[in-house]
Amino acid sequence: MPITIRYMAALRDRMGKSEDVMELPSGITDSDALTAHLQDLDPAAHALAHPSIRLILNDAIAPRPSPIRSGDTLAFCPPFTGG
Amino acid sequence: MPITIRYMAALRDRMGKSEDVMELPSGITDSDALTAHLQDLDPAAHALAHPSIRLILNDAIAPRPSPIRSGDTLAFCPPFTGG
Amino acid sequence: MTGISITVSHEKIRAGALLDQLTGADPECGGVASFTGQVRLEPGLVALELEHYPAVTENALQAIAETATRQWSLHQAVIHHRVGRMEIGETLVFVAATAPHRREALDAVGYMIDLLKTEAPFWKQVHTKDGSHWVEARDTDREAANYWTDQMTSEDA
Amino acid sequence: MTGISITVSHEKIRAGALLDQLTGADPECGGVASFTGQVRLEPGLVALELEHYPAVTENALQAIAETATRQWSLHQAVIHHRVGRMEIGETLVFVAATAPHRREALDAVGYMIDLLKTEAPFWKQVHTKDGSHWVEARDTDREAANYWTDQMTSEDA
Repeated sequence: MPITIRYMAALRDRMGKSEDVMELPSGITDSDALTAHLQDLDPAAHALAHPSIRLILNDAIAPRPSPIRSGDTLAFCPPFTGG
Repeated sequence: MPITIRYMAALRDRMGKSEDVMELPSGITDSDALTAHLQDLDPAAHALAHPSIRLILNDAIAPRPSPIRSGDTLAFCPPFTGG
Repeated sequence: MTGISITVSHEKIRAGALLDQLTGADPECGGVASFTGQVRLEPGLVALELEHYPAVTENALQAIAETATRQWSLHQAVIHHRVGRMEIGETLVFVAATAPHRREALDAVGYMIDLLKTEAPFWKQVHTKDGSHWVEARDTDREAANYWTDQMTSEDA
Repeated sequence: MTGISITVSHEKIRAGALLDQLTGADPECGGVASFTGQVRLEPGLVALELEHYPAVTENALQAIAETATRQWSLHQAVIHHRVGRMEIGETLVFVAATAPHRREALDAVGYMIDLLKTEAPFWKQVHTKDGSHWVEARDTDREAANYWTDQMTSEDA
């Protein structure tokens, strides 16, 4: 099963895409490891590692790092600016 | 010229009237002296001397004691309870 | 664009309509805060009756709104107070403030409602089936008003 | 009678109508507080565009309203947030609370508006004549949210 990675708001502009769908590489079991892997693929992904970035994992706000597995949807979120 | 004395809200019930119009007795120059004079006329007026009672003098909230003279309108007010 | 609107009236207060007059009216204002006070159900209560002191009450409300406007840089301040007889659930008072930022608008509304309870000449009478009595002033209301005046005094110092 | 109403929608927010749904509806509530946030004029701003994360945003707002309801014994809590594109002066968010007493209602509204700014997934984009940019989170908003959470933590301790 693939993992779906979403880039929200300013991170979507930074990454130049709203979503990646990929097979979860073996040995990657949490969001920090995935973030490092994404940086290997594309240097622009270093923005995902910024301490202000928050995670939404399968429709819930999740701490960093969070465990991930195949089938998950993980969204990288810039700080919220509603209201 | 007479002085007009108003009794507001609960003080109106206490005094059994809403207003007194009288000549200002000679020698009475402030609201404290007037309050003492009113107590001589009617013991119920001791309620006017309670520290919580506030004054409205000629359409403005006034400190206690306030100087008074003939022609004034002085209202004795229980604590305010609006809102 | 700044303004103060003070109304003391026997007419029913239409809180939503008053709020709508403030929203969207001023492009420099990010926030509109409001407080609507209504007659609460209490044991035996049939109606409330509010008495005021014409002109003096309006002037006192104006002074409260002016202080709030200065203190929190308001664009609009509204105090609308009903007098006369009103039933449970009816609106007794509507207070609102518009300001560039939310904290100023909310604090100004808190200040205005707290101050008008102790510093504007209104008197509240409770009518029950068995008779009527005047509402007594509450220590908590005086403390709420003192909170603001103490704070302003210490800021001035 | 308690309830929480959460709405995230592209539709225009009618603040006055929402307020009127809360006033007079509950005889045990003495007070209704509200905050209406609107798009403020800023240099070059043509429109704001709000993005959210469906379901997650609504759940976050629900959690904020539930915490406020517990903390301040609210009867009703309402958060109505608009998304999509909106022009200067249009209402972005409406927050309201009803409670037996005024201080609870006002504090709850302050809490809800402060928390939703940093704890609910919304992102704000500014459109100008010359292009668009994402609004950056402000330290003052984080501090405002922290004020409440620190206070609640110390009360729990």
